[in-house]
Amino acid sequence: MKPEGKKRIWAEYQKEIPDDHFFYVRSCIRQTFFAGSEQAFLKILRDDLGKDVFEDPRHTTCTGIGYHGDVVPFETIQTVVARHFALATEAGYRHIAISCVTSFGIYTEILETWKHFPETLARTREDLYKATGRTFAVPETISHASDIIYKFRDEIARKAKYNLVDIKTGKPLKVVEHIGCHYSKMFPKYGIGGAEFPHVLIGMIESWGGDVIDYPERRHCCGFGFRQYLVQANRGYSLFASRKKFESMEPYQPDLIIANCPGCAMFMDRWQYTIKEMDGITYGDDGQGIPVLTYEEVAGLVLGYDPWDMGMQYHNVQSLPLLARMGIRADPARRFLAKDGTSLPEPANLING
Amino acid sequence: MKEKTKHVIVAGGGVAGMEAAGSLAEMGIRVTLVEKGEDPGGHLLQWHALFPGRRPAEEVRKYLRKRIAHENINVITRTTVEKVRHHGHEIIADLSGGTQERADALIVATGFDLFDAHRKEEYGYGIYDNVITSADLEEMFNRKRVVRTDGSVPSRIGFIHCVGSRDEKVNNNHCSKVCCVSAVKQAIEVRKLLPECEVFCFYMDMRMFGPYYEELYRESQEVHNVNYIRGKVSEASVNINNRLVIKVEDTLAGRPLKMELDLMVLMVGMEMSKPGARLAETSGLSTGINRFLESADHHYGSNRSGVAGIFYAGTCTAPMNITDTISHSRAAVEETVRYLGSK
Amino acid sequence: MNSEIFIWPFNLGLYFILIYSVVRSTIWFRSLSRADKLRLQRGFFGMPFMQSIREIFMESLLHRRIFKKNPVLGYMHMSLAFGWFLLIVFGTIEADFFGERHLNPPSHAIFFRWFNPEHGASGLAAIYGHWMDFLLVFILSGLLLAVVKRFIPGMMGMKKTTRHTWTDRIALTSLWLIFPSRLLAEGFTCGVHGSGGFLTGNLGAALTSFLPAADIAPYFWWLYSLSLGTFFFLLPVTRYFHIPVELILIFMRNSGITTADRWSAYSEVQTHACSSCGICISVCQMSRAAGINDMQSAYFIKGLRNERDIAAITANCLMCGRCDEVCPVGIELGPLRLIERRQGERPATRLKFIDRYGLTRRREQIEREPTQSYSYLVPEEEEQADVLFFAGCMTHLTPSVIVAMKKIMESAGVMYRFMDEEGGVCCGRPLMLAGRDREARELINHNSDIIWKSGAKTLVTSCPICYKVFRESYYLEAQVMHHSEFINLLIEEGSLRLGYLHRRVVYHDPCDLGRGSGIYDEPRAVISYVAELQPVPEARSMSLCCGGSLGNLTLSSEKRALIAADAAGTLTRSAPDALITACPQCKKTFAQATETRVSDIAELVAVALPKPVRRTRSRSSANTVRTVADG
Amino acid sequence: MSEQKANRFGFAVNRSRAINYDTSDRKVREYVTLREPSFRLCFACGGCTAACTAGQHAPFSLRKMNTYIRRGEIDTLREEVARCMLCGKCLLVCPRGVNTRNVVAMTAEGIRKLDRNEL
Repeated sequence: MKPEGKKRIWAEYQKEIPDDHFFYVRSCIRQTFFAGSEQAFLKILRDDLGKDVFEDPRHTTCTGIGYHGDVVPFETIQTVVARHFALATEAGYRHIAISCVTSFGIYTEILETWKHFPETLARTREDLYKATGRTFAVPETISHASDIIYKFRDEIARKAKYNLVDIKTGKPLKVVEHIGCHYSKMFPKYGIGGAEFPHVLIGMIESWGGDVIDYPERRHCCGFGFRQYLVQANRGYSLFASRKKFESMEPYQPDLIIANCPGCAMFMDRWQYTIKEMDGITYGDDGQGIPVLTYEEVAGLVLGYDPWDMGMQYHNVQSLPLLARMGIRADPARRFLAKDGTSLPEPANLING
Repeated sequence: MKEKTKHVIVAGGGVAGMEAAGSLAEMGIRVTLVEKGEDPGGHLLQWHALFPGRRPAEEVRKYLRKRIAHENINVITRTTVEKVRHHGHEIIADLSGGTQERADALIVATGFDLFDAHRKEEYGYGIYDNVITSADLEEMFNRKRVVRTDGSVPSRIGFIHCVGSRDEKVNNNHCSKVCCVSAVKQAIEVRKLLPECEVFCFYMDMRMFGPYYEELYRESQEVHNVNYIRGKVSEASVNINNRLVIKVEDTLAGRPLKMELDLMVLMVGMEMSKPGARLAETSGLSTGINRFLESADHHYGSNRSGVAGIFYAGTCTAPMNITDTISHSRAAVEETVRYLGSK
Repeated sequence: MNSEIFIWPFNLGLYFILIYSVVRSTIWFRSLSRADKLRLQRGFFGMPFMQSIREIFMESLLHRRIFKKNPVLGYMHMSLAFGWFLLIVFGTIEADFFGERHLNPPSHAIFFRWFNPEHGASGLAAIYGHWMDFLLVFILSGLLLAVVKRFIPGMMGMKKTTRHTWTDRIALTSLWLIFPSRLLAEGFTCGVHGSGGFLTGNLGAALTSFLPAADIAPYFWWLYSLSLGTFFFLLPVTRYFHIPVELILIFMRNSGITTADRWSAYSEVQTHACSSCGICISVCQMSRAAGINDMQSAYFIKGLRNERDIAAITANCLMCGRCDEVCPVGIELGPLRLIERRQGERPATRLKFIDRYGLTRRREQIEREPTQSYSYLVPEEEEQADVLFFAGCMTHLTPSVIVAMKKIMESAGVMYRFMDEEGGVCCGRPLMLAGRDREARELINHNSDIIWKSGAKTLVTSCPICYKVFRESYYLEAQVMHHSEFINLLIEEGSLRLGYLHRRVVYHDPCDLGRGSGIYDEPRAVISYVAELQPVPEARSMSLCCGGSLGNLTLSSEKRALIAADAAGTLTRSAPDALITACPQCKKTFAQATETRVSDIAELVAVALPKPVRRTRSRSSANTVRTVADG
Repeated sequence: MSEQKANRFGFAVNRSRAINYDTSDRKVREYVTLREPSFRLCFACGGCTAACTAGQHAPFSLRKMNTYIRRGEIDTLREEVARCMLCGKCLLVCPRGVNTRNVVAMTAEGIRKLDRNEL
């Protein structure tokens, strides 16, 4: 491997990420399964970095899952996204920060469509106006939330309480990065580092002391694939895709997987449970799984956030061994306790649990 | 009064330029041969052996060197022709470095550039060890040592055809013609050098257009046991043993195929050379959709530029093998001499 | 006197070979199928027995077939076999007649001179002695030829001979030594006693004049006995075992036993009856045209006999049948090879006798539990026709033959159905040639179904490969006809009006049509009707294979081309206008091998059809055709 | 066991469609190449398949079969090879002189030997 070769490519694929004043749009999957991650993102930006992030409670799903599931037509989704832009315009924001990679892909697809087919933009304006009476300005930039963390990765590193390092051996943790397909495979120029060698997560991992694993199936889809997952009979495809990735990364004995897409994080976590239940196979040492973390969770851990506050106890593959390796002391007694002291439900059959 | 000796500038000192210069000089015409490199010879300088007979490239280099060792030829190296314009019947060429050269005619023989394999990011050239280009492999042949970066001997080599050719993703729809037969030739050479090494060619079509090319292809299968898999490699990665893992569709089986390789050779195609493209732009020479120089007529005027006194020779007009380049170059000389006589 | 020790090597050898032959014959007899046992029993008490005696006399002793092929070679074999036979017969008579006792043990006849050294000095005995000496000369002359043949095979008109194993060599040496040692033993003994015929007496006298004959003689008697004993002991493990086995073979064959389609005691008898004479090598086209000299029937049989791994040899044969035609012992070489192909591949290690029967059992088991290979074939709809035309796979690659056949049948007003017009199912013979009869049976059943349902009375095929299998392996009501037979029938019936083409043509007998099915005359009749048929060398039963044969699985296209070129060269030596064949496979193969125009018989006939009369033409053109046709 | 669990989940893990050249069994290819060297010469023109008698009735392609032999797809081959009728038409069509019938015969033989652990 020649690092200078990758640097060459990364230099070619850089995008403009604004410094401040973001209009934040949430992710359906992330706010359902990783609600703590979005919370952590907002906290990091607002509290640790002192940025202005605006959320409008009236913003909705982008309908991307419906769109890729063939139930929402393109005209509809354009109008829904235009409404988001209208909300941003009304609030005076020109930079969109997107939590979800599916949404991010939808936004890039729509913006590119408008660029090449201005008549669709005109039509969308008309549709939106007829439906809601709103108008909008096309945003100046769109960033995925991971782009923003990437931009401030060194700042976060400077404030780090923990690093992606095994405190016992002093060796960097071996980290698998997984980029959502819709982040840059459709339009490489919208992704940091392009499509073949995206830099967005690698940049974070390296800044925070970890070692990135480049394994053969690195580019492969997690298996979500919308239709593959949504139709139960097709889930075997979805599961197979994840398994292919696990088998490919297994020889490297990774300490954790970081994903920038909510769907990927969910599937790579949940499918480890399913594979263990179906075939009794796990991909870590001694029957352990490989923890799958969102980049917000990793950034939060680096900054010293409490993993239980970020909801990491609700992953199928638990991170206790990983936390121990990083030297993070998470109070086991608080793991399933709410802030008010009441007990939270405790999931069964957790891996590494 | 004795007629003034005619003077022709040849832009580019590769195969086409050298042949043109030699032919012109033989006819008593004064030639200025402008070459961008240290020495004339062009891409042929790197080549070890030539298809289809696998003769040493040095034999052809020797021929060309002899061709330009003529009192009528003045070779200017480390120089390019930047712009050409007419001044009456005279042609004025601006050379890099600021000098000017005046002549009665000019032959453009700026040749081709090899496709920059970095642009096919998915193959990992310059990123993964043991991904090399066909030109790199030729250098290895020159040293008679085909090895991996760690010095070990490869046990399986894959040749990836059409890298930078027939691929709209890199803006090249044209076929570079010679890469197929080059791959066959190199595959045979690998098998001869490393008899234990398995060799695979990943191709979309095998375009064996020249005499004895198809025979060479057959020989590679029959005698040298070279394997051919029809399919375009989509991506390459490395595994924990630092072996390359490639993905391709075996289109004949209709199934995806995964294979580990010790060494991956990218058969890089031909593109319009950068100095050639610059010259075309500054001097108003038209180029085609393949970005090569567009000749005045596709069938019977492939040496004519459409501008009086400017002629084309060789691969600045389209990908060609050496045989065709030399023929094309001689034809360019014929056109030039006819033009000089008519003035 | 009879207790001389030197006779024991001979005695032991003789008793060994007699007991061995009886035991072996019994084993073979026991392992025959019930039907074959019955045949043999019936044959023993009927005409076949007499036929066999005659054949043994004509072939095993006189070697008539070899004589026909090559008189010198025939003489060599005859002198050794017939001569030795006579020597034994007359020796026994001599011993019984002139000896002190009647009904002597064999050794007494063999070593008669030793026991009766004074005998034959005068009278009838002396004349008899001359006769015995004459027989010895007769044998020795054959032996001389054998030695010459061994070292200079070309002198006997043999291009190739088989290679000998080391046991063969020892046996050969002992065989060669028998008669010279007898000559010298008798010579010395006669010399001492002043007896003997014109040869032994004179030789003895000459030798005794300068040698201590009385001391030397016993050594030669020992050598004589040892040679005989060694030969008898080695007989079962050498090629010379064919001498006694051939007798059994002749009985079996004359009793009506055939090779059939699986390994049996009869197959085994045949493998042991092969004398490795090498005639099959000489006629093999793979040898003479393609330089392949290690797969001919002699080697195949030898491999079978010695239970070697002969998979490569078994597969590498054109199955043209030329060697079957010339085999002097009459071994069914083609069927034996097919049996071996049916056995499938066998392990590289040497097979035990018992394992071979194990393989047969396994095959039987597979037959009991058949697996379907062609279950994808859908039975076709019933369609009635009087005449069915089956072009066959190969004819579909020679569409000109199909076009010609259509024209001919339409011209003759034949109401026919083209059975495989849309591409049919293979006839099954190619599978059978590869030893896969079970699979072939599936195809045969499929095609039979169509033919039966059609109610056709005649099935015409333009492919000899299909023809052979239709005739031999299909159970049909319809009469199977090769298109050459059918065209001949149409001509004879008068339903086909043909012109005469002024062309000189030669005809090539396709293997499966000629040798394979015995159809030689019909194609010739058809061709002679429309053109001038010229003779060719190696015609009819010795016709050359085109080289394209499906019988060979492993032959490379280069070697096939060599065979085709050689055969085409022989056929077109007279520079004919066209080379006519009656097989699409031969046509395609020859077309690549010769500059001469190659046509199927149907194409030739189609050209001779009267041109269709066009309305625009004047009537006279139609008249011309008629005139030509009449002429 | 996997089947029962699959029922509980309502789906099972799909099998890979990809040919993994590094794990496939190429013994049959070696067997065929050694015994019928002309096998190498196939350049997948499909002439054999177009002419094929069996191919008119069943999804049988010698051209594909050659590819399967080369890639070591034994399970697919086992089914495919049985469909051939050995009629030999392909032999007359092949532009590269591949001894196609023997390729089929040797493949069938190779598979039988493989199944008996003799390869």
